[in-house]
Amino acid sequence: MAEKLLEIKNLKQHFNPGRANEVRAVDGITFDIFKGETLGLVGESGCGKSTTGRTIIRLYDATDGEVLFKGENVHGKKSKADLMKFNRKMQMIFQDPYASLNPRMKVIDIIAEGIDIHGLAKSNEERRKIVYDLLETVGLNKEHANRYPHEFSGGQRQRIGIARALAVDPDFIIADEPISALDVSIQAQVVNLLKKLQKEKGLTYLFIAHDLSMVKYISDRIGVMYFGKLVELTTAENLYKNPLHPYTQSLLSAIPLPDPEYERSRKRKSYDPNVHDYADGEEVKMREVVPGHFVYCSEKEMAQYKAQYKH
Amino acid sequence: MTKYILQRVIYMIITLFIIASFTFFLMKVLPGSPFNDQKLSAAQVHIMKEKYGLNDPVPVQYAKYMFGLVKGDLGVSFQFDNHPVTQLLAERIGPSAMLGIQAMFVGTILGVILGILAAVYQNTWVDYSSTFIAVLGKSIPSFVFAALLQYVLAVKFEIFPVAFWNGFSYSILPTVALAMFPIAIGARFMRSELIEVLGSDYITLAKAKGANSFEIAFKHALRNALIPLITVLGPLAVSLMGGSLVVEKIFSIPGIGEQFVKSIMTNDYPIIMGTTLLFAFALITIILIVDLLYGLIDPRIRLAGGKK
Amino acid sequence: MEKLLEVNDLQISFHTFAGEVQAIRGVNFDLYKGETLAIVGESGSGKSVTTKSIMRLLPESSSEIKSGEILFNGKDLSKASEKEMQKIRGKDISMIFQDPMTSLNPTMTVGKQIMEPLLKHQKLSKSEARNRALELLKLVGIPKPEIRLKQYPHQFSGGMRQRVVIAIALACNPKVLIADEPTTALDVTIQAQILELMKDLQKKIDTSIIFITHDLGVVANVADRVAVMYGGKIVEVGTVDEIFYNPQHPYTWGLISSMPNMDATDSELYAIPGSPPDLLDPPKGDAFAARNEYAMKIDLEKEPPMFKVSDTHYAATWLLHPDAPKVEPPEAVKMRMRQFPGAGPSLKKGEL
Amino acid sequence: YGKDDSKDAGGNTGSDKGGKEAPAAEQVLNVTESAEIPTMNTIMAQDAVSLNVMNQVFEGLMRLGKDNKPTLGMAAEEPKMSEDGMTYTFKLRDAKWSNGDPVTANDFVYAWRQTIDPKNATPYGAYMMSGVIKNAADIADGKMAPDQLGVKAIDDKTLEVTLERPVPYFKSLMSFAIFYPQNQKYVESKGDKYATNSDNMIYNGPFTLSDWNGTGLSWKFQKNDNYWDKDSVKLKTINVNVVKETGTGVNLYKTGKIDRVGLSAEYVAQYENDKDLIKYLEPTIFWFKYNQERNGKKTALANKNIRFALSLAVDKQSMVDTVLANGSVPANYEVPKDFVKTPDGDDFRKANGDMNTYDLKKAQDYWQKGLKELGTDKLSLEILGGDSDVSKNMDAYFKNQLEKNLPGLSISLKEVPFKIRLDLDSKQDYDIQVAGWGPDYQDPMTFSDLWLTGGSQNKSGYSDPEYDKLIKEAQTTLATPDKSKERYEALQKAEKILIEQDAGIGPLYQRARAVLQQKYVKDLVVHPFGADFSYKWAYIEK
Amino acid sequence: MNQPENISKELFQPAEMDTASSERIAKPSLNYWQDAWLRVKKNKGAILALILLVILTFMAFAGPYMTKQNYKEQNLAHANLPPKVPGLEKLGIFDGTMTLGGKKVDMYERKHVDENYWFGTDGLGRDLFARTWKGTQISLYIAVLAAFIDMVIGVAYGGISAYYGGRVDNVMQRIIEVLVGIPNIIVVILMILILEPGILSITIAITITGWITMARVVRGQTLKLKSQEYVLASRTLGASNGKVIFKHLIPNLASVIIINTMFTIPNAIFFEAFLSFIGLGLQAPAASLGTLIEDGYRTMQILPHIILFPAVIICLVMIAFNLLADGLRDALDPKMRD
Ligand SMILES: Nc1ncnc2c1ncn2[C@@H]1O[C@H](COP(=O)(O)OP(=O)(O)OP(=O)(O)O)[C@@H](O)[C@H]1O
Ligand SMILES: Nc1ncnc2c1ncn2[C@@H]1O[C@H](COP(=O)(O)OP(=O)(O)OP(=O)(O)O)[C@@H](O)[C@H]1O
Ligand SMILES: [Mg+2]
Ligand SMILES: [Mg+2]
Repeated sequence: MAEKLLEIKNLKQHFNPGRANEVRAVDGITFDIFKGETLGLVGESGCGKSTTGRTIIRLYDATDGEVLFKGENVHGKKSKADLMKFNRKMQMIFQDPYASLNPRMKVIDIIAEGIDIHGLAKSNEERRKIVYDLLETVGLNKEHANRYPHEFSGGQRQRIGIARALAVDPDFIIADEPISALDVSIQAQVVNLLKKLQKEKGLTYLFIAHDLSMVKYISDRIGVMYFGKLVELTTAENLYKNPLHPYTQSLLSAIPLPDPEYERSRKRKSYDPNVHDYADGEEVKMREVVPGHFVYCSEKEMAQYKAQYKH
Repeated sequence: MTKYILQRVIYMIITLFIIASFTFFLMKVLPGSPFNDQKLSAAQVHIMKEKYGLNDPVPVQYAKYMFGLVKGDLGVSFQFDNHPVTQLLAERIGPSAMLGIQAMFVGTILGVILGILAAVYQNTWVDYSSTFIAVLGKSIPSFVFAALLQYVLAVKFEIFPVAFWNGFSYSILPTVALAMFPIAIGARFMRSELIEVLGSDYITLAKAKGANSFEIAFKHALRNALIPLITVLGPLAVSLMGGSLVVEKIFSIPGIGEQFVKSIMTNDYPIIMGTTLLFAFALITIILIVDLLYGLIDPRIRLAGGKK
Repeated sequence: MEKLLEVNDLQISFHTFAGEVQAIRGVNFDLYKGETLAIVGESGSGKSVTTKSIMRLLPESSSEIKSGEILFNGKDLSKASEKEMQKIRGKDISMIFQDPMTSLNPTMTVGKQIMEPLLKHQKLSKSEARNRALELLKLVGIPKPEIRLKQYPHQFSGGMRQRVVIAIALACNPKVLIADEPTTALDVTIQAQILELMKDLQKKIDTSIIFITHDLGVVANVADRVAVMYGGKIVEVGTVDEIFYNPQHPYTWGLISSMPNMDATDSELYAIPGSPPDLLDPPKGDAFAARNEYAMKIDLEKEPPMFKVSDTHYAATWLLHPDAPKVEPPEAVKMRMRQFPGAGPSLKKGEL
Repeated sequence: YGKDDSKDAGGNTGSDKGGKEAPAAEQVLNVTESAEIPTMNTIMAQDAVSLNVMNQVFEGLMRLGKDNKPTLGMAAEEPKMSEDGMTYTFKLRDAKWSNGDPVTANDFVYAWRQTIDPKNATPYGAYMMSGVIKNAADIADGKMAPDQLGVKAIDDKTLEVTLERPVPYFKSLMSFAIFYPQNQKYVESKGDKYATNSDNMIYNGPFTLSDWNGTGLSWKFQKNDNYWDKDSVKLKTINVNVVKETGTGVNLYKTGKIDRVGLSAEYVAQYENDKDLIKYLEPTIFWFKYNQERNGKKTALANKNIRFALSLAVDKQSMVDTVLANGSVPANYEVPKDFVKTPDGDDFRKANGDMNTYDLKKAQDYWQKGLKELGTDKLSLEILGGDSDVSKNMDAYFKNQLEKNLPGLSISLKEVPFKIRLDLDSKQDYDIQVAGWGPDYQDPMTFSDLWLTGGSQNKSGYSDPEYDKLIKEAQTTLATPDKSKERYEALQKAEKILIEQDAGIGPLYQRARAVLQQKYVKDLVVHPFGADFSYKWAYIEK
Repeated sequence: MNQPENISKELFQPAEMDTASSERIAKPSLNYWQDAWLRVKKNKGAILALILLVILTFMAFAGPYMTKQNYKEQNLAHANLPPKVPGLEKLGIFDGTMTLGGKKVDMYERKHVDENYWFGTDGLGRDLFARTWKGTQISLYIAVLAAFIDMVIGVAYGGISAYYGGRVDNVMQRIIEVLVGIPNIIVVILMILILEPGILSITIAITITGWITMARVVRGQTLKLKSQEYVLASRTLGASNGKVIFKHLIPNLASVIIINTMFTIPNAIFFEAFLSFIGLGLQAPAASLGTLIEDGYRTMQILPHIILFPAVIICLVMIAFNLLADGLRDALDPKMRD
């Protein structure tokens, strides 16, 4: 794959550091995102997926580590103008379609917020036209522009959220569980839309979810997180064929598929962190077991994983 | 837990210190003077001020007062010749505390009952009448209440003593007059909390277990609805202090509130400050107790507090 | 098989600020002893209302059972008194709710909450109830039950709380267990554990389960039979295999094909367009018509009746009418149909 | 002394219990007071409540009798006065303190010296003694030692008092609390604790005090068996409670819990026809005090015409009839009526009569004249008044009257607590003050000397040399017993100057009290000055 | 199952479905406030309260001019007259009589008064109708002013504390904790003594501790709001603090602010009455409901009409505000939305 759009190096995000209620939500993760790809991020609830996304987009100041966007450190001190540029290029779509739209604003103003902030429209006329186009892009129509969020269904709201992110013409979008709160029948609408947009605009996604089947469908590569750490990272295909980390295996084995035949025979694996049995001083880190397939492991495990790798 | 309480106590001391300083300097800008009788010549006033140390520069007075405070000495009263403030407060606190506690007790319990009735029989005449009582309790000033009670129950029907302070029966009317406000607050608060609690998932589950409405109201809902009620107890206590100023006067009760107003009118600084500190102390203590109670009633807080 | 529960032509409305919400518009289904019936359908289709009405847990002030009957052991629950219902709830029929974080009373120990139905319905003594509670906690796989019994819900994780809720539901060995999205709020791994647990327990005590979810994976895992709801009605009902491998209703098709297939990527997902009907003012004819690409004129005029596909399989779509044109289901559905024994890719016309 | 009209409802004295169950013979009286007892140390006496309580439990050389004349108290016989009226010699009777100690001449010497000793900072010592008892002023100022005070114990039973000047009303002074004796041994043995509660005191009066904790709202008087005149004392017990709300007092009276209650205007109206209602006039006068100089600048009130206008523009009759409605009468004078008699035996008022009565026409003439002199047609003045209900009502009435009757006048009201009003008074920071004054002794001088130029109570900038001269003469050259007629004439003339000539103050009303008192309470004596009551002779008759 | 029926084959033709039409929203567009208004309208209590408030406010301004006398004019000859409303005499109420010494006396006849005083007169012969409404006006004025000041301070304090969070929040919360420990009655009384008594100082005194509740509520709500996803979204778009506060926080705080203000108003009215009782109220001849009640309270047993009308009106005002606040809470509270 080509150009690295985003490089995340040893990113850490600790809440309430030094206090009794310290939470190491993200604890040193490193990965790259290539231009035009979709990187899926999965893991159980509370493992730090959202925090990772939010730290990347600077909603939180990182405790440690670097985020390089097109080679520039996002978290370094920056001028206002630089920040504005950055804000245009990186956008986010949120999980909760009810909480992510200001209930007191009309759809047109919600979508146009970025346009206003960045002065992208010269006239009111133009502003309205941009919004109408965006509404059409996400499958809504211009009559919706003057309505309030509470009049929309979940799927429609989520599409409004997408339109808002698209309004500033970003290169990279972080989608934090954009479909988890939606109905199955509507999830497909949003996923299709995201795919379509990626194709049309060459967008890059960080797609956060815990529903592995959707993630697999949309992602080129998938990272698996466990307690603030990335434990495995590889292509979607590979992850299913060759899940190496025991946590990944357990996660995959737990997902029920809409296939009664398959379900009757499914065997679930459970994950016990003690299986690793790391010795003191043993260095545990991301290692590239085969090219493009990273696993968080020790030297010893690495050898083991290599051996069991199915090609 | 001990650490938590200790921390709170330190806060309390700081608060009291600030309040003491604040009132002290407030006293200095209070108009009027304790020793201005028409009969006193300037020289005489000077002599009297000298006696109470009021001729010292303000910082010196402040230092002296604070020093005395640390030793538990609040100075002597001006209006009661040479009477130590601590002694006066000790003599006067009893009736006020008794009234306050009784009113709080009666008020909260009755209020809670009214609130429960209103919530359980929501939108029926029970609810409406409970709301009506509550709003009346909130809107009629306590002095009107007190006077009405006195007139109707003591003068017309001679059920209770008109005034004075000679035992429990004398405390009934003032308690009721004082309790009206807590009743009103308790009822309104309880009603809305209970309605909210009754709509929660665990109540539905309790129903699904086959619990009847009595069990649901008392075993499941009440405790959860009481937890937020505890938070208003502090402010409620304050309102009782205010009410006591009024009620003590009307029922001729030798309490502290009545004395407080008089001290203000006579510029009796040591008593004003002493009473303020006492009220503040009572209030902070109530707030602390409420917080501890909170932890006791709500197991979630108990654990969190423990961790702290 | 013994019929435990029979719901006939149930219609329920809510009276709200905005007007009358016709949440349930004629629901029929049966529940047999020992089986698991899954109810699927999108949000707002009336799954919860249906099951809550069985327990008579709908808010009395705003809801109204307009017609229909709910027969349990021959008794019509829709007309039972509150007293009678209290005896049935928790004993014969019990319920598990979606959110384990909010469905336990935060100020009561877990032990007390489990013991409550035991004391109430089985008239056990305190110590007997305690022993039974211990047993139940062990049964649902909570370690150190003696300690756990005395703890409060907030000291439990989400998965454990849901186990407790299950323990409560099972306390009196109910004949019917209604589980309203019991795993939606849980992580996949914990969800898998809970599902396994429920299946296990069902085997042990032979209850019938009504399982509500909108996750088709879960349905495939737990259900014997499936009812698909749309717009306050059951639009298709059948055995799990029939629904997954030979669905007949276009809504079911949409549902199934909107799930990505683990093997086939890249093909665009099938998406049901539009949004669900407004139950304040339900459309004339087939409620799904507006979102149905196979809609026919009759769909706009007349509600489709239940067409019989097999003895166990019925669907309410005019497509099954003998006069209806033959339509091609979406690719994903066709792929599934190929796996279904005795069914070709072409549709089998239902009988009226 | 200065009157705070907020206590207008006062006069709270209750009477006999006896009530329903008690037999008539039981000599128990139930009364009320308007406030707590601030002090029981006689040298510190200042306010109405302490004076009243002290009067029941202590006794000075003289005591106000049933007829409100000074009668013998600790003095065994009328004092001997020297020719020049400057020395009095008292023979003491064989009286005892309640602990059995005899009352001696030294008890007086000790108490009086304590009173004037500046280290004790007594509020009334200097005021009452200066210019009366020899050397008192110098001692109060710290220029002389207290033992130089003009009082001497000739022997245990003989007391000699030397005065600064002849004081015609000296005997009546002797009934005032600060001239009471104190048992030195006992007081010193108690130290700081003396008189802080009823256990730390001994008494020489008709009653002893009990159940008083120093700050409480109730106490009792018990008959003092060591009192020299115990045979005259019929009451066994008097229960006293402090009641600060008139309404409460009335309710207590209605339910038979107290035997006497003071009424405020609204209640008087209701009990107008009640057989228990008693109204009596007090020698207390309220007036407009016109401040002629505020913050170093002359005020509009320095203009005589303006003062006259204001004095004549208020319809006092309507006011006492409706606003006060308690029997008070309009005051068109400074020295109250029914207070002192001239040597001829006439009331002081008889000669001077009414001055500056309400006269709208004249008031307006004065007003126009005054305004012209001031060169303006508009005037804003402030009325400083009390914050009690009664005073608020009165102030509202004054404002209304003055604004209505004197075109171009606008009045703003400033209603403050008594202490603050006194503070403003002493700083002379007001325009018109509604102030009141009650006598400290039975002589017109208690009113007349207020308006001496620079007098400590003047505080209004009023000054008239002729007035000063007349008063000075009355205090000195005319003060000897032989000049008493001339003295009264001088005082009457002075009053005319103050009111009729200068309109130095604007008298408003002479206060009355209205009380309900049970018919079975007999001989409860009301005093015009000093203590409000004597219970010594009171008894219950059923 | 259903019996087959004859259905025209025509009907089995595919229908022309417009997919876009499925996205159509049938309901008319309502913004938040319109929606809230609909809800308020459904709440009988709130509507009643609203009507009552409109009437009371109208009377507060118009009432003093509806009689010939103004509120401060005295006429001692007409003092203490009971209420007399022509037309109601027949009902035996407000007929200008009162019981004196056990006998019913027509005071108007006795005092030869020709006018009718609807609410009677007070001890100085002032028309209580005019005074009562003037008092209502002033009480409302004090209360609204107090509520407004509370609102400004409370919103600013709570908002800043929550929005900036961290150390700022910590310090500001500690300050509040200390303030809460000071009994407000005491502060209020002391403040009134220091400031010259009057409408403004009473108002200031009432607000001096009153804003704390508002600050707490606003802080809590802001804390919740600031982590709402739409606020985060705005920040990822690069919105400045000012924009976030004015576009997102304030509009969404509006409902809690309004509700809290509605509860502040009756509290302020109540407090003013309390101050009157302890002698720290308004100066005569100004009238507030508090001073009127305090005036009348003393003569409650003899001249009940003096206290009756202000007391009834204070109750009505309190009831109205409380009901309205309750209604608004139900209507504006997002939790209560469908
Ligand atoms: N602002 C915060 N302050 C303190 N702790 C936080 C904060 N935000 C998140 N956390 C904690 O950090 C951890 C990771 O949270 P995060 O929201 O990133 O998880 P997640 O993987 O997105 O979970 P989910 O699937 O539930 O969205 C959790 O334990 C959470 O409680
Ligand atoms: N108490 C109520 N008052 C008014 N309408 C209600 C009430 N409860 C449910 N409804 C309406 O009834 C319809 C069916 O709701 P129900 O809760 O059964 O849906 P569901 O299928 O369980 O959805 P979900 O998957 O979101 O739980 C919805 O349109 C809902 O708005
Ligand atoms: Mg998340
Ligand atoms: Mg549901």
